[in-house]
Amino acid sequence: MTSFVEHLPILIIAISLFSALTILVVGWFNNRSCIFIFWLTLLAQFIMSLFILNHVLAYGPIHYWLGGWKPPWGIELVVDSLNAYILIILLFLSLACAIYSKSNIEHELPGKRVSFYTLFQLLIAGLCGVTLTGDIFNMFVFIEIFSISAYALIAARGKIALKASFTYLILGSIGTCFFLLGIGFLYSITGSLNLHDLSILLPPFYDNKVVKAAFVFFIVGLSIKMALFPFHTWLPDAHAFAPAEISAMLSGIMIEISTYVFIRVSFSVFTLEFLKLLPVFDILCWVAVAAILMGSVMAITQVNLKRMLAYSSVANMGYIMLAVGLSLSAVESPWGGLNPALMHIANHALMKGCLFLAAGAFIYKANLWNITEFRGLAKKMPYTCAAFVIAAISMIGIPPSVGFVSKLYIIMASIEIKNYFFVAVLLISSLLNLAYFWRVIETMYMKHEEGGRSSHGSHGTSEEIPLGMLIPILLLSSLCIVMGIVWLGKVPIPVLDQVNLMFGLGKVP
Amino acid sequence: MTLTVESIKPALALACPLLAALLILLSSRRPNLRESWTLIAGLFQFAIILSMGPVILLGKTVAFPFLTGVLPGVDFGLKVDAFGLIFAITSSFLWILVSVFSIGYMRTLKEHAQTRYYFCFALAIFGAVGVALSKNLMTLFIFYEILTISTYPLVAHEESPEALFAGRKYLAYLLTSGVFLLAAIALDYSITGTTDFNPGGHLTLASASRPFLMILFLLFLLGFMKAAYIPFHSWLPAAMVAPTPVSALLHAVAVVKAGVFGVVRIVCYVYGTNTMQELGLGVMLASLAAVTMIGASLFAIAQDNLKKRLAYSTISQLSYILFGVALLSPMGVTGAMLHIPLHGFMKITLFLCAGFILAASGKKNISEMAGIGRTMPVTMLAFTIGALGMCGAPPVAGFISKWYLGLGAIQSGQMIFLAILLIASLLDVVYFFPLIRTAFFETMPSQELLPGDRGKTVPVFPGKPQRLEASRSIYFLMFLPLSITALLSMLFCLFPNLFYILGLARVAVRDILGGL
Amino acid sequence: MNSKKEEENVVIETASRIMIPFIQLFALYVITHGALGPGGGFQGGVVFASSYFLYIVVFNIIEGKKRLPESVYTTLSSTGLCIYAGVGLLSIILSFGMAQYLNYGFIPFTSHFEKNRSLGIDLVEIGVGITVMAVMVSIFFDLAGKEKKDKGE
Amino acid sequence: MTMLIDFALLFLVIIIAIAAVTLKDLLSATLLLGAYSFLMALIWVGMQSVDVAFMEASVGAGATTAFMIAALSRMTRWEKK
Amino acid sequence: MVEWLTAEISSKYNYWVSILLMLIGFYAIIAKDNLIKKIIGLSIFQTAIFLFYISLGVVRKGTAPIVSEEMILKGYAYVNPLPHVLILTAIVVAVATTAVALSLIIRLYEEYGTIEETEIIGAIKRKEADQDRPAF
Repeated sequence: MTSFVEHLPILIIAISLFSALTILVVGWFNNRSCIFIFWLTLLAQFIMSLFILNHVLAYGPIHYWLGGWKPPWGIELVVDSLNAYILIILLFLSLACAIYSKSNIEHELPGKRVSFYTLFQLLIAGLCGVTLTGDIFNMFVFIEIFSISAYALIAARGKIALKASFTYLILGSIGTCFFLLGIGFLYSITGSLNLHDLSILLPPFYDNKVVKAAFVFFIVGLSIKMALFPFHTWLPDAHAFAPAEISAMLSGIMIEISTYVFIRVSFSVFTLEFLKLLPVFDILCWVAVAAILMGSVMAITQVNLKRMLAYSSVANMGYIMLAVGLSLSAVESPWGGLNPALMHIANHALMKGCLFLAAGAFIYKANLWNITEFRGLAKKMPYTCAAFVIAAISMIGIPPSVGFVSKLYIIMASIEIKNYFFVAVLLISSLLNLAYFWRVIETMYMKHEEGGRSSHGSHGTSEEIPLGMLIPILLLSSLCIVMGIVWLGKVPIPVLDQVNLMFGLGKVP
Repeated sequence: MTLTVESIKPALALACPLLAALLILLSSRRPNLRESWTLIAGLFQFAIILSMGPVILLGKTVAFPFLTGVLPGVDFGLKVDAFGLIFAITSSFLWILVSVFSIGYMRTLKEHAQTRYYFCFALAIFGAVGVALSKNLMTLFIFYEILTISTYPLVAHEESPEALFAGRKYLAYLLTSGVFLLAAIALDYSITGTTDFNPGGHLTLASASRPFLMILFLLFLLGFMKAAYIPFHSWLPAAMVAPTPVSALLHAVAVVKAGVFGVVRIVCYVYGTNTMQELGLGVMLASLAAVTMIGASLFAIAQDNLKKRLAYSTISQLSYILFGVALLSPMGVTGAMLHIPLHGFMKITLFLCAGFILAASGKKNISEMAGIGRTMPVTMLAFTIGALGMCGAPPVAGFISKWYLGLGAIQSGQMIFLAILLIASLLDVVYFFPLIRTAFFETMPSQELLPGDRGKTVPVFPGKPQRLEASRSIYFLMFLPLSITALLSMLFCLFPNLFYILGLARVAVRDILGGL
Repeated sequence: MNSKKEEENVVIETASRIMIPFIQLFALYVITHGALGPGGGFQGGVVFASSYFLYIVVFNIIEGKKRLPESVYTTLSSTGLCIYAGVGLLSIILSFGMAQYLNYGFIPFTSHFEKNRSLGIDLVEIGVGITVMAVMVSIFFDLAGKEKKDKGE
Repeated sequence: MTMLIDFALLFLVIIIAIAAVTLKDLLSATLLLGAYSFLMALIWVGMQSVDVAFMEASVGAGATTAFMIAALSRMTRWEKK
Repeated sequence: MVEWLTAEISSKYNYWVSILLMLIGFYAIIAKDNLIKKIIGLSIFQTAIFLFYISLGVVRKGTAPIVSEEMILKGYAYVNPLPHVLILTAIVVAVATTAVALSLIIRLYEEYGTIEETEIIGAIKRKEADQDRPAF
């Protein structure tokens, strides 16, 4: 007997697909109603994800056998605390982007509304699928689904975005091919594709070269997908020239989902014992440090705001991977294990989502791309600029914002393993963040347009964006502060504790 | 040993400026309402904070935990002890006066972006009082950074390239220092598992190796760069481009005081005097303070711009506080603690005078101020009182703290420190005296064209001494606060226990060192 | 020139007219026998679509669009997927939440569990076939589309 | 014997792959890619995976080639350099 | 040595071929300037991986599946016809990717009049230099 909640994981994916098709068909008759279908679906999905989280916390993981076939033959959906947590972040950000997209898409891609929403919905279906599946091959398929939707969405704007999308397509395909190869290696050894099953079957073969090779393939493939430092070259242009809400999705959740896959594969398939055999995670830390520095420095040199944000995403992936890398050795309770990494995934989704949406708002209103063009913008768009400032401050890591909390935790983890170099890098990078974000804030607030000062005091010039776009931006930015305080107050930690417990990370209580 | 009373008062005290900030934003189009919010919040806050005084004097502490258990051993919470209350009283009281002054100043000069100004001002006070009431380093850090960020728009208020440059410099210095502070806090936490302020300190020689502790202290010191000791002081004079009430805020009330406050917290409540003594850090800190005291005074002599001169004076005076703490003797610490509010009152008098002179006559430089004592006698009198206090002359409050500092130097047994103190005081006289002489005893040049300062000067007719102070009714708003502070500076010398300050300092020292 | 070309095409046109029905028949065979032998919905769908490719290549894209307008293939593709996903949902609904998604055995086509299952699979294959056919054709139209419309006339 | 055919097919596949990559004429390269897919399908038949072979023959050799030719019909046929 | 090599090659020739094909495909992706060629390379690369998978299935028929007794006791029996199904899915994915890539190439060609990567980048750079802002 399965309870109602246990059907929800598949329903989340299925209604996403359904709504994609419905949007396509309805779009033929009335393309204004698409957005409402889209919203309703996302809202339903979001509510379902809340139910799932509740169920997982209360009764433990959900195992759902598709078609009633028992694993390892059938495909299984597994929802444990890690999935449920990621799923909520994913759907929340999607919801925010969806609300935002109504006005923005009408403005930016007026003729392509229907296909845009269809693809967007498919993207979400793919992301949900990756998150929920318990089968490694299924994961690959869903990765491809969301990647393909992403390629198309990035290219939606045409011109330079086409090139960016093509580069991403080539590199992304190579990445997923490597992932597929890794799966092949594992399959050749164990003959199973179920994640849980693999973790049971693998231990006898830990010193087998093929298993190690498979792991390396996974790392390389996923590094490309998550734009870890040497493989980040596709990211800046792709994120910079996609429509704003897609940029937010790409930076805020898509690369994080790849990180999730990495975490899942490393900890659920190759268990801790295997990871401790190889110095992979130590190397990963250093790569991540390089990513942090490189991303931040490159961000400083950018003139284009969205490209700057994209490089900042590279740096932030560095943070997340550094936290993942430290998760093996740092065990003390609040920052041990995967806590900082998972926290930063959520935090980065909030911050980057807000920043990209705000950047999109500037483009929407006045086609402003370059930082130098933002003079006096704070007068015209006070709310958007305020939200941008809050998110930027959060990126810099000023307390009590979310950025501060994750930075603090990563620092504490680095201190615990006595690697003061990482601490220094993290602190320096927050100064670098300051350098590139403050430039924007200063231009928006402190500099004036040519001919400028006379217009002081006259409030009539306010050119705020439509409410539909403003609300998600304000929501995300206020969450940057609220969540920061919530994290400090330790409220959502039980989820993370369960994750650590599941993977045997952190201190055994 | 100390009883803790749970109370919501600290939180209420913090809520006042925060609420005021929101209300200011909401009523941005109605200046009168907007500014009255500031004043109302200020009065409430001061009343709440002052009402905690008697409880604290009994040796209790008032605590308000609001977030427990994020890091084991670190609760984000507020705790009011004697020393914190001293700073809180100072900043909340001066907020009222500076606000009154601001209203006059900003309106006279018709400054732009006043809503932002008052909003950030309220946030800065929120930060400063938060620093004062913090229970542990972690909480302190949060408010410390809020303070940094919220004062940036004030420093760069003018939005001229020069102001922007100053703002950038300000941020670069202070946020870098924040980074050091965070590192230090994290390290401290990782070795001791707590960041609470204990009167005896929670770091001992047993917690880590000597070099580690010394490096940690260095990190802390770098972290509190707001204290503006000498190699890292240059942001402070640069920040002088800000409107004068802001300078007053930076120099007397919030920012720099938060810095020294932090250092005192570190020395007395994190390391503890014993550990400091054993590590020999006291002498190091004292030397640093001595160099700053004398060096900054020498710099000050060379300045012609009045505000710049006052800025260097601030740098020098702040180091008196560091110096007093570094002596690690009861008297010295008392002196240091007293100097925080007392210097605040005196320096704010000086700055308000400078601001009033600028607003009323448009004069910035000392060389232009010949004979200004005749057009603005009360202002210059107040200025003289403040200056005397800086030099440590008896009828003004500065005498009290210097007296204690001197006693502390003797108590610590090192006469060279006493000598340094005297030399520094002498230098204070050297840079303040010429100004007073110029103002009162030199006559105004017959033909004077006022510098076209920002196009907002009020014309002064040459040759005809005229009472500028009473010429416009709005000047009253500036004139009143500076008179009050000058008066209070005098009163503090006579009644040092006004606002419980001496009593609180005694309680604090008793907790730290076991009595005077 | 144009008339000549048309004359040349007569053989090809006739041949394709004959071939296309057979291709489509074969496609249907492949779709329905997916569960037993090689093939299945996807392959069948592709084969079915390839008959359209042939049609478009031999005649031209305008003719092709007349035969299969955009509204039709869009609807077809969604219908197919609705069948595919809907059967899965049906199994949940008709078993009142007892069975899992895609557990076709619970759909009461017949009284026999295993028969239900194979019928369900067939239904899914048909759905997939329709979708794939429609999607492939739409991709082909998109790729070969605009330019020819401009130049061909 | 089967092994020989296998070898021959594999050898051919490699040759065709190289040719597809190096040819300047994109249309020829595309057609060679179709041939490559088809040969690959043959190899897979030899490996008893008929299902996959069918798929590769219809999708890889059929649909992909058709798509690529359709796309090529709208742009240049020659690779520069 | 020679024997080892011949034994190695004759027993695992499928793998060698698939790796060779992967390299060929990879070469095309990386080194070729033409976008269509890149797509061709990608197709070859993907097909090579499928070959690799299918070979796994074949080899497993000849050799015993690697399953320890303990696992059989636990009830896990591993003879699995899965890889074929997997490759079916993977082929679908591959053709979808190719289709998207082709439509991108077409639009790039319409935009810039070329399908050589360096020329496209050059055009973008020129445009950016002209406008002093992204080519939008």
